[in-house]
Formats: sequence, structure tokens, C-alpha cells
Amino acid sequence: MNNNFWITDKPIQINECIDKVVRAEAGAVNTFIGTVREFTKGKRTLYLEYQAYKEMAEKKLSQIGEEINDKWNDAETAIVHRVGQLDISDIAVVIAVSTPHRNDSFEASRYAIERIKEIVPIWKKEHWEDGTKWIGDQKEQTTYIPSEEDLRND
Amino acid sequence: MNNNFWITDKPIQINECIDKVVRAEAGAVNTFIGTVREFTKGKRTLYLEYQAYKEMAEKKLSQIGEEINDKWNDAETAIVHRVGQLDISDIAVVIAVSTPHRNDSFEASRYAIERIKEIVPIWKKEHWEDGTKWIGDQKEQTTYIPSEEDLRND
Amino acid sequence: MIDVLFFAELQEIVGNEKVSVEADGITVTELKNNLLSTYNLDNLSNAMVAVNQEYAQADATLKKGDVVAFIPPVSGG
Amino acid sequence: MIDVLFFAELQEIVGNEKVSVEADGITVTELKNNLLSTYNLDNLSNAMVAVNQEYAQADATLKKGDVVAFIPPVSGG
Repeated sequence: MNNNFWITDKPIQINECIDKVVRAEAGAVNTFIGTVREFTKGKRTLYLEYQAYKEMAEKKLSQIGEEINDKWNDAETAIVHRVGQLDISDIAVVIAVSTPHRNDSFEASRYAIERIKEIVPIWKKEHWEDGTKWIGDQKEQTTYIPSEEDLRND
Repeated sequence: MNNNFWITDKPIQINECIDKVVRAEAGAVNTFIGTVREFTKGKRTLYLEYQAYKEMAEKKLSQIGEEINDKWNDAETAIVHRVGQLDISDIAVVIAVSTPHRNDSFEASRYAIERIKEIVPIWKKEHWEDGTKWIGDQKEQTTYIPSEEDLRND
Repeated sequence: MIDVLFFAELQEIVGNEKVSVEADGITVTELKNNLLSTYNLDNLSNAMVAVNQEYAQADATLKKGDVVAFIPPVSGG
Repeated sequence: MIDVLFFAELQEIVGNEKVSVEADGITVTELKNNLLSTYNLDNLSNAMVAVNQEYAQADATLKKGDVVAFIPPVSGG
């Protein structure tokens, strides 16, 4: 299971992630690919820098896989996230979820990307023409410590 | 636009479909991959046979791309469907939709697979151990001729 | 003459992908009835009809050179 | 001694990925306050804390050999 969830500093091969979840019991694979977008609210990004607390990030990605197993019947998940410098259109994250039927694959894949943005210790630094900024606290969001109960009810 | 929507009798290369929609303006790509499942309601499939009315199917896939453009802002879609004999776990269809933000990519990709199952002239024949059957009318569903209005309101 | 295309189960019953029929000026429904009297096509009434690769209504009139296709309920994806 | 890890903006302010501090027996909040008096870390109060790679509550007590990480609001994906 654990080798389905990993952090890499190399360009992501989409197929490597998808191949981990394709299987005879599954008729549907939903894949979410996050790429580096050039413009955000009119501001041009030159490139991004991603940093991770690698060991913990892999553990939390794996936890997301377990949460998906609890919520959807017979789902298999793989997630890879890249760190280091990423240029425009480079792939930052790939999520692949296979399920017997398509509805579950869409829902579980959507759940995975939302959870990544909540609990996985990965950070991005925007590099613009006029400066840089670590992203994460711009929205003054309260810190989030997921309790066991949160994880069950989320 | 049209070469984003095609029918093939060769194994599908997922990346070929995804590469058509990755672009600097998009931060999200949702991909749906339909594969051949071994068991459906306890019955074992040996292999599938897909047939298409190729020219019309490509036209209807392209129409789905246009419908997505009408419904979601700044989406780009590519869809490939395979025909011929497909074995267990072979890829039958790949949909890729890129959008600036992730929510739209999930919704549009979901829309595409539902529309494929409504309007695109492709048929599958199940080959089981004890027989074969063209799938499509088992549910006694009424025939569906989409009007212009349907297409707008769907 | 008008080309008529059959797919999936219909194609197997007819034994042909394509037949040419005299149908200028008649409607889609009339063509359907003519074919029902020629072939043993119970499922034909269940099929949609496309004329020149676009779904057509039952009362559409056919003209020389049209390509008509009978589209059984689809099952792609 | 306890290893304390910093990431993202915090790492740049501290100037180190890791510092070793004397913190056996104190709580996460007490460690946070100690660090606030040492470094100019306005954002520290905004950070979650992980002990041995698992999110920890503010009143968790630290013991020798623990690895503490300050986790600023995450922005992966």
C-alpha cells in the first residue's frame, strides 16, 4: 500500500501513478492532475517552488488513501506530489483512484485533493516578476488539527 | 479542435489525450479512464467488443466538447474511445478536461462521461463464458433524441 | 437510392453493415416500417435514427443521397 | 535534546531546517513560547505542530528524542 503514496523531486510520470490502481475489479479510474498555472487573479507566475516534510507528507498521503477506503467500497488510490522548482504547466500532483463504478472514482478523487490541501505538509512558494511568497496563510484560515472524529465525519 | 476527439482501434495512450489539454492557463486536469471490468453483478466477462459509427461518434464527442465550453468557463476537452476487442483492464475511453480551477475540471469530466453514454453511437458486446450480448437496451430505456433545448438545459 | 447503416445487434440480424433502399421522399418512420416488413428486426423501433450523422425526428423526410443510420441504445464509455 | 524542524517561511526566518533545543518534559505550547522569545517568528502561532510526524495538541508533553515540526498552513496540490 505505502508505495502508492510518494513525494518526488523528479518530473511526474502520470502513467506510473495510474498503473498502480488499474485492476480487473475496477471499471473506472479518475485522475486529478494539478499543474502550474501561469496566471492567478491576473498576476503572472514565473515558476513555483514546492517544499515538503517528506516522511510526514508520505504518511499523510497514505492516510488519505485509508480514509478513502473507509468511505468508498473497493477503492484503490495512488498519489504522487512533486517538490522543488516547477515551471508553468509542470505537474505538481497526480491522484488516481480506481473503483468498480464511475461515481465513486469521481467522488474519491475529489475528496483526495481537498484533503491534500488540508492535512499534507507541503508548501508552495510563488515566484512572480516582483517578488516571492510562501502561500498558505493569505486567507487567515484557522489552523486545522484533524481529530479522529473529524476524520470520520469529514 | 476536432483532433481532440477521436475513435481508435489501437490501444489508447493516456498521455496522448492529456497532452492535448495541458496548457499554461489551466491549473487542473481531470481525467476519467474507463477500463474493462472483469465482473458485473457477479458475472464474469471474458472480453468486450466495441463498435462505433466512427464519423458520427467523433462528431458527437466533439459536440460534447462544445457543450462543455458553453457550460464551463475556459475548459479544454479531449476524448478518445477505442473500438474492437478489449481484454480485462484494457482502456475503453479516456476523457481529459483542463480548466483554470479544479472544481470545473471534475464537473466537466463527469458531464462528458454521462453524455457519452447518452448520445455517442458506440456499442459494446459482452462476451461471457456462456454467451454474448450487445449491451444497451437491457434497461428498457426510452430512446433519446436530444433537442437543442435539451442540450442547453441538460 | 438511400444508404441505410446498421450497427450492433441490428447489424448482426440484417447480416449487413449497409443496405441500399429506394426511399426518396418518404419519412423516417415510413422507412422504418418498410424495413420491419423486410427483416426480422424487433429492436428497430427501439433505435434512434440519424440522417447524415445527425439525430433525426420520426417525421423527417428523406431525400436522394441521404445516409440513414439506425442507432440502437448506445453503450459506450 | 529535541529536534525542531521548520518549513517554508518559518525555515527562511530561522535560517535553519532544524535546531536542537532543551525541551524534555515541557508542552508544545511552552516550546512555542520559548522559540518565540528566541526568534522573530510572528507566524509561529499560526502553525500546527507535529510530534514524530503526527499532528499534536498544544498541551502534549515532549520527551527526549521527539522530533517536533512546525507546520505552517499547507499549500500543496
